Amino acid sequence: MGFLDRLLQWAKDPWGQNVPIHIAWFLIWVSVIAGLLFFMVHAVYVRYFANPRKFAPEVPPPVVSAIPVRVPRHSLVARLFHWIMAAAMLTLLFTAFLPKVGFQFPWVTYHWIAGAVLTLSIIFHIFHASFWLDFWAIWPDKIDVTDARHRVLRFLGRPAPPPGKFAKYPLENKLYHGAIIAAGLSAIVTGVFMMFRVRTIFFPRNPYLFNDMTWGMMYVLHGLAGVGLIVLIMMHIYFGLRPEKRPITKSMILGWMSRDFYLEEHDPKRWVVTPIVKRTGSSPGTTRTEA
Amino acid sequence: MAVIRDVMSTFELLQPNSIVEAQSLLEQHGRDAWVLAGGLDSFDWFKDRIKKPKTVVDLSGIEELKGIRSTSDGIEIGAMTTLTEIEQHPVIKEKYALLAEAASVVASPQIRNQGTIGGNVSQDTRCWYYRAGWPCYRAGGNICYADTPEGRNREHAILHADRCVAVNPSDSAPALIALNAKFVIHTRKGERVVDAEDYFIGPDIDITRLHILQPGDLLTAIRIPSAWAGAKFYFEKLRDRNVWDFPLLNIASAMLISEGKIQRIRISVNAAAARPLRLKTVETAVLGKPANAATGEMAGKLAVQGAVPLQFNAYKIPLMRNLVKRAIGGVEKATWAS
Amino acid sequence: MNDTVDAKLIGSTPEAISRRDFIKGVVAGGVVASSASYLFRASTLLGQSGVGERLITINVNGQRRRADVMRQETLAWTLRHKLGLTGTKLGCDRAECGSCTVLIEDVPHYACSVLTHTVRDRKVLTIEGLAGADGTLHPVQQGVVDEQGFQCAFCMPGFIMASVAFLTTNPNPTRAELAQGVSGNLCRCQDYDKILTALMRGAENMRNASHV
Amino acid sequence: MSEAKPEKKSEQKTAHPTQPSERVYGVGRKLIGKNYETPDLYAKVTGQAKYAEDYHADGMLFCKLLLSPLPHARVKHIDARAALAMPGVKAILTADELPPPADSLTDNGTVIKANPKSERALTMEPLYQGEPILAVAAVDEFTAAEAIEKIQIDFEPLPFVIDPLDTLRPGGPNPRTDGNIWVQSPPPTPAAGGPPPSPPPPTIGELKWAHADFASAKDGQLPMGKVPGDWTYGDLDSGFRSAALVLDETFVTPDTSHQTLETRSAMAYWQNGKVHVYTGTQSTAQSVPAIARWLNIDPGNVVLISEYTGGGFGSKITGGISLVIPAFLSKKTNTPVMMRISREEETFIGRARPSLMGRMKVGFSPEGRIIALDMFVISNNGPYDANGDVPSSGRIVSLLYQPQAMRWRGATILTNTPPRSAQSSPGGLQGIIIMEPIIAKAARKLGLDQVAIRRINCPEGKAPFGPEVKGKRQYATSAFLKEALDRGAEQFKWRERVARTPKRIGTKVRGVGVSLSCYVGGTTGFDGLLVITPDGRVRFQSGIGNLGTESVVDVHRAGAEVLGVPWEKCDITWGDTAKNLPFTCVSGGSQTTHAMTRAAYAVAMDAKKKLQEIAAKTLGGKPEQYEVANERVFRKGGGAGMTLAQAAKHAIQLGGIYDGHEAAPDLNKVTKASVAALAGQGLVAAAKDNYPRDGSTFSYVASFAEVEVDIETGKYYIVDFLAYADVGSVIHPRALGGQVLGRSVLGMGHALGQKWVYDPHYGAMLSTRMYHSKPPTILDAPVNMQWAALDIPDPETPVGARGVGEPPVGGGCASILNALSDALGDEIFQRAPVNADTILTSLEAGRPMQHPLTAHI
Repeated sequence: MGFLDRLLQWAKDPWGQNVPIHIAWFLIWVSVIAGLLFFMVHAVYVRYFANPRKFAPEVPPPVVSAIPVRVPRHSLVARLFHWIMAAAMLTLLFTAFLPKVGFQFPWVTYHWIAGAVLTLSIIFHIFHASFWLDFWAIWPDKIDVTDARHRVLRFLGRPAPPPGKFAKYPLENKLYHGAIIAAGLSAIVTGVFMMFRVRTIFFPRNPYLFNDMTWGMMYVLHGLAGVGLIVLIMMHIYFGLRPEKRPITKSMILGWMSRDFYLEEHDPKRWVVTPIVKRTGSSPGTTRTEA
Repeated sequence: MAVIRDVMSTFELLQPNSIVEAQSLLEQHGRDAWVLAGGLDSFDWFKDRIKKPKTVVDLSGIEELKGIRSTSDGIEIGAMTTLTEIEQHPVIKEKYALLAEAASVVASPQIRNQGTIGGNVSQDTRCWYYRAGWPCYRAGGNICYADTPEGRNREHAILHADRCVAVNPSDSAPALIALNAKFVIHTRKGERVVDAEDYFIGPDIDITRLHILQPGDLLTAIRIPSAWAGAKFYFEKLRDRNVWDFPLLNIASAMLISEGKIQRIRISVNAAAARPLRLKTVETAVLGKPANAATGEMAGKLAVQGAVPLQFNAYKIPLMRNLVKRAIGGVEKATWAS
Repeated sequence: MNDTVDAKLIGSTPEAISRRDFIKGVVAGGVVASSASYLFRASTLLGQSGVGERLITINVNGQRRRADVMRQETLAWTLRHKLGLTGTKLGCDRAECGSCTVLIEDVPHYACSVLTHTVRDRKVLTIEGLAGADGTLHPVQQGVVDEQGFQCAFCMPGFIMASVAFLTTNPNPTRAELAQGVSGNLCRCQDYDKILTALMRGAENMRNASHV
Repeated sequence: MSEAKPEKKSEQKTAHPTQPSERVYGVGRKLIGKNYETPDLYAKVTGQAKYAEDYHADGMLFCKLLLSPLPHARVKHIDARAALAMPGVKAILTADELPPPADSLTDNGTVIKANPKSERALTMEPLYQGEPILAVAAVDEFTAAEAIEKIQIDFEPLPFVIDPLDTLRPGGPNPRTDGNIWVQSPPPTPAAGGPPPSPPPPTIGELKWAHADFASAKDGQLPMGKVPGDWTYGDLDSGFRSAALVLDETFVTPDTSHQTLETRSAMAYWQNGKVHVYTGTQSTAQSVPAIARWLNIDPGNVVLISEYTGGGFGSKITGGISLVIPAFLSKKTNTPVMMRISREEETFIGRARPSLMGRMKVGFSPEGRIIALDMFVISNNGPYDANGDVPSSGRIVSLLYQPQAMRWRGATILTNTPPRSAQSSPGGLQGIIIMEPIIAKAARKLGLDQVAIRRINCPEGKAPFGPEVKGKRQYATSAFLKEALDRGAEQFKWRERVARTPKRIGTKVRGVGVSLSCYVGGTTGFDGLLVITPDGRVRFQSGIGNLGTESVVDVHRAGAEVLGVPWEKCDITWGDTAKNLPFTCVSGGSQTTHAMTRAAYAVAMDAKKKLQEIAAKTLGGKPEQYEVANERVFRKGGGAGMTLAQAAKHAIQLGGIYDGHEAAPDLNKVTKASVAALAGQGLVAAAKDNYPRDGSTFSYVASFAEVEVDIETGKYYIVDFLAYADVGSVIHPRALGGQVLGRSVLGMGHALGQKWVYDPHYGAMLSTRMYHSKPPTILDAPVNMQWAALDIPDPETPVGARGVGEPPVGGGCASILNALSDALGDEIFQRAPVNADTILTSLEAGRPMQHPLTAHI
């Protein structure tokens, strides 16, 4: 408990019993610093140490010409969702932590509204992803695992076949998505309950929904998820800005990526883009893909 | 760890003789230091063993913080001036009677003999959950016990509540706001002068404090401009007992009237929210209107717009409405043929 | 079983103190003699710089009294437990009853809410210092005797000190004014009417005394 | 301007603005009915009077209490090692180390079994937040407090309940693991011969009401389920049938702490096997057996020193059970231990008056006579022994309003709130303030004058009260309340005030109220003890506690009057049980003045008789030929005689019954022991009060009040008050005035704001400070109050004096409530206290009041 003592803030409840009430706020800085360290280490590594990536030799490529110049990647809906969620998430992080580090302003209302927006957009996303998108596209599969193993072995200078190209989403991307789900959902679930403690438009206040200990744990979990999201979001933005990832970032704005980048990074067999069907009036990139 | 609410725990007592000395001590000790004025609020915290400062900086030895001086524009009151001195000071009684009256209804004579104007405006809230040492928002926790389905909140806020529903208990604060007083604050960066109403903050901004003082800051003086000298004043404090009790609600107003019309007015209520409220909408609404019952009625209704009662403090709404009405329209004095 | 309540875990370490010593103390009844020894033991806990720094002088009832005073010690505690002046009562210790009212530089204060270190070398007057050296009562005390004011009298010292101060500045008050003057004092016997009558008599006595 | 205080009435600057002509009492008597300077006054005004906390023993340790933060829990584990390791910590005391309280023996030999479920000084199963769990003794309080904070306790939380109605609901939580009420099984039939058998101690039972009971109650009405207590007389139904007006009203009275200004601090040390206890108590002599029982030691080993007590009001009748803590810690550490009780601790362990929830159905005749009364009350008793408030409320109401037919039903409900005890007029105040507003309302509905409707229901002479048992009802010794009511109305200028117009000026409304009030006023059968010393002085041994009512001294003036001794020649011994005190009544229930003037009278007559016999023996003749006066005993019509001093010397020579070597057989054993100890000091007189008494003694007060209410703020002031007392012969006018008005203001406190506030979720008291619980200040009481007494002797006691402490209390409160409803109309409140919030919310919401059944807001 001695260690926990320092990670959490404890208080005496009205019955004189020790209960956790928050995370220790220094964890905010821990998270920020962790993020910055990651940038540096990664940047330095890529700049000076990383060998040029090498993928397994092409199996006979498909008719390149059949592949649109602009490979559609994110539907408009998907993009809208992403940016709404991003806005909500940033609002949540800033309204949550700025006051804690000394910038004081009335934050609660913005915070719970942003939270509500985030919750709704994620519910939408789950439906959208399950029924309109290839739900499994974002989850790691066998090939990801073997390729990952190969990449690690090669990185360690051990003999291993070069990994294959990626499917629609690189493994890192998939893992990141997983982490976001973990942190995001715990923040949201606890956050929804926490709305019972403040005045919102949703339901009558009832701060006594749970006992002191349960509430305490909920606040701690919310806080941990929050500081976790700080570092995750920092990494996300960092990669979004890295030159080699720009095309992906662009695709989240414009919805498509160039054929060259597609061919360079992705395995057409794992991310099948149906060839162009010439038709008058049809413009590149508007072809329907499974994405 | 068991809880005991008796006997002050030990601290180092520092007794500076000048503002400079006090400030260096405060900087030196940072968050460990507790500023002691009259001590009537502080000793409650200490004796309840809820606050256990390592160091207490006692300002009672600093002469520059005491006394009432006339200035080019009005008067300046040292932060360590006692409420009794203010209550009895000839100039204040003559020109700023509003403040003298507010000071005269604070707590009890002995408390007024010791309590200072600086302490009175800077005192902490009296929410009994917070004062009991319960881990509420204001204490850094994650709940307001008063604003719960069963919470007892007869004395709590009807306006501007944000998670915390505690109220500011100061009697002198609304009077100082009505008199458009300026608070002089010594900070690390130097002297800072703020309007009375800006000295106080609500839970939406900072849920753990009632005023803007940061550790190391010192409220040194309060300046009252002559602009409102001899204006038409009204002060009323409603309390349960006629001694000791904090206000259920209090009101202070200053009006300048000519040809029966309200030319200028400042009006403020306290114990309705976590900070003394200046009723700007009322002030603008009554400008140019006669200072009579009708205007008062209108002002009263306006004042309580947006008020949200808790389970046990709904009475504060008619009370505030009526006090505002009186402040503007006056109240008939009853003399009985007995 | 040793993790449950048992007296052994909570055993005590009795200190043999010769009976004669403390009986003597009892007879003396709250005398200064005993306070010193009591205090030095106290200082074992308070991790404060030596006793020396804590030795201060207060001017109580016209005498300069030395006492070893802790930083957080209230004047009421010093008077009652260090100087043996138990006439100053502690009714609430929270500035809510007035039984501990004493005069500091002729101004009434709640001694429970004043740090002794803040009255160093200042003039403190308690109920014990009111009557003359020959035992003649102060006019206000006499007024209380004349009118059988007060019942249990636990609040009486505070009331008397408050009214003495009030009457020196307002020698000729109405009942209502005097009530305001002593409004910082609580009487739980609720004998307010008789108290006011007695203090009004005290005011009369003071006026008469000043005339002769 | 602030608070628009009412105009100050009198501007007189003399001591007596309101008693223009000091009334003359005790006509034709020398001492009785006269003012004098009590012997304790000088010490009081000079601060030399020593209360418990003022004693200091050398090497004295200080102890502090660890209070339970939970309203109901079981202590699973205490770890005090860290505390004990601290320098200066001497000992820790827990409940496990306390002996069980001992059984007690009544004078007729009946054993009263100690109840294992009763309260003890410390506990391992706290039944209310703030109940002491353990105590730490250390060299000073700073150390003790730090030590308390180092103690780790594991609690197992248990179900708790704060509001009596909550535990009565079907499936509602119980305050104690085995129930929510006390059940007293009847005593076994006495065995032929031997002493009466001891009644079994009461046990805990469970009382739950049906859903229907709650459903049938309208909004704001007290639900009425089955209750254990029940008595009746007369024909209720026909009463209601023939009634011109029937009212069915609910009223809730507040829990109010006694808040004696001196907390129940205590210091104790042991010397030669005797424990010496310094504490405040209402009853010096009677506290010894109680202390002995708590400590489970022989009463002979208890020495109690209690010269001055800082208020009791029923909370210190025999001191506080908490005093065993320093006693045992002192034994454990072999060192004196002082336990200073803080104000907050006093709030928890310092006792309080139980809140009563009452519902009354009252049938009035067209003239306002109460022909039928159906009374239902439940109390919030706290977790321990049942208080008498519920039954006593019924008896007092039945006496004070003389209903032609009445049913009383009641239950004492246990809750997890601090233990209650008798508080000035226990049950009386509650019964009166539940009843009075109904009478006031009836008068308005029937168009009757408020004084008139009370006059027609007023008790008179040997007025009956209580249930009918075997066709008989108990009755009072006397009642002259009607006369007090009439004279009071006259002095208060009732008619003028009622007739005065306007009632309202601007936002201020004035109202007048009158109330009847009464409570028990005396017991009998105690002993008097005095010594006439060889230097010719008369020393009265007083076992009465010194609460400042001065009865500790006053009653002996009756003895001095009989002996014709000038008061300057009299001494009083009091405040120390080592000083040979007689068997004395407890100072509670307003019995002292009555009981002990009788005892003083008896012992004076005994002394007189002995003086006559001594004179006859030494100077010849028959005792009846001698008379006692002017400090001498001498032959009637002049001739031989001797001074009291000489008589005392002769008494010592004669010995036997004259100097205390023998004592009258009917004396109590306590008195006999004292007589033996005093033997040989002079003429020792000791006698039991054997005077007959037909009826039970009650005292009465008619209370009048005028209030001014500001209907825009709800703020009100009491602008005038008069209490007119029927308390038999006046013994000491100033002391009596202090009691009549002092107790009246204590009653007013219940109207003005005294209360408890609890957080129901955590079962924690919020009103731990006086600015929460609101005892009245000097500016809340009217600046001018008046009192007067009829001074009509009670026919059933030789001195004619009755007790006075409690009778004024109910009227003090009810007269204010009635004045308020006169000003504001009905349905504004059905709960006391009545504050700005109550008045404003009701006026704003157009009545009725909000949260009518919530005692604590």
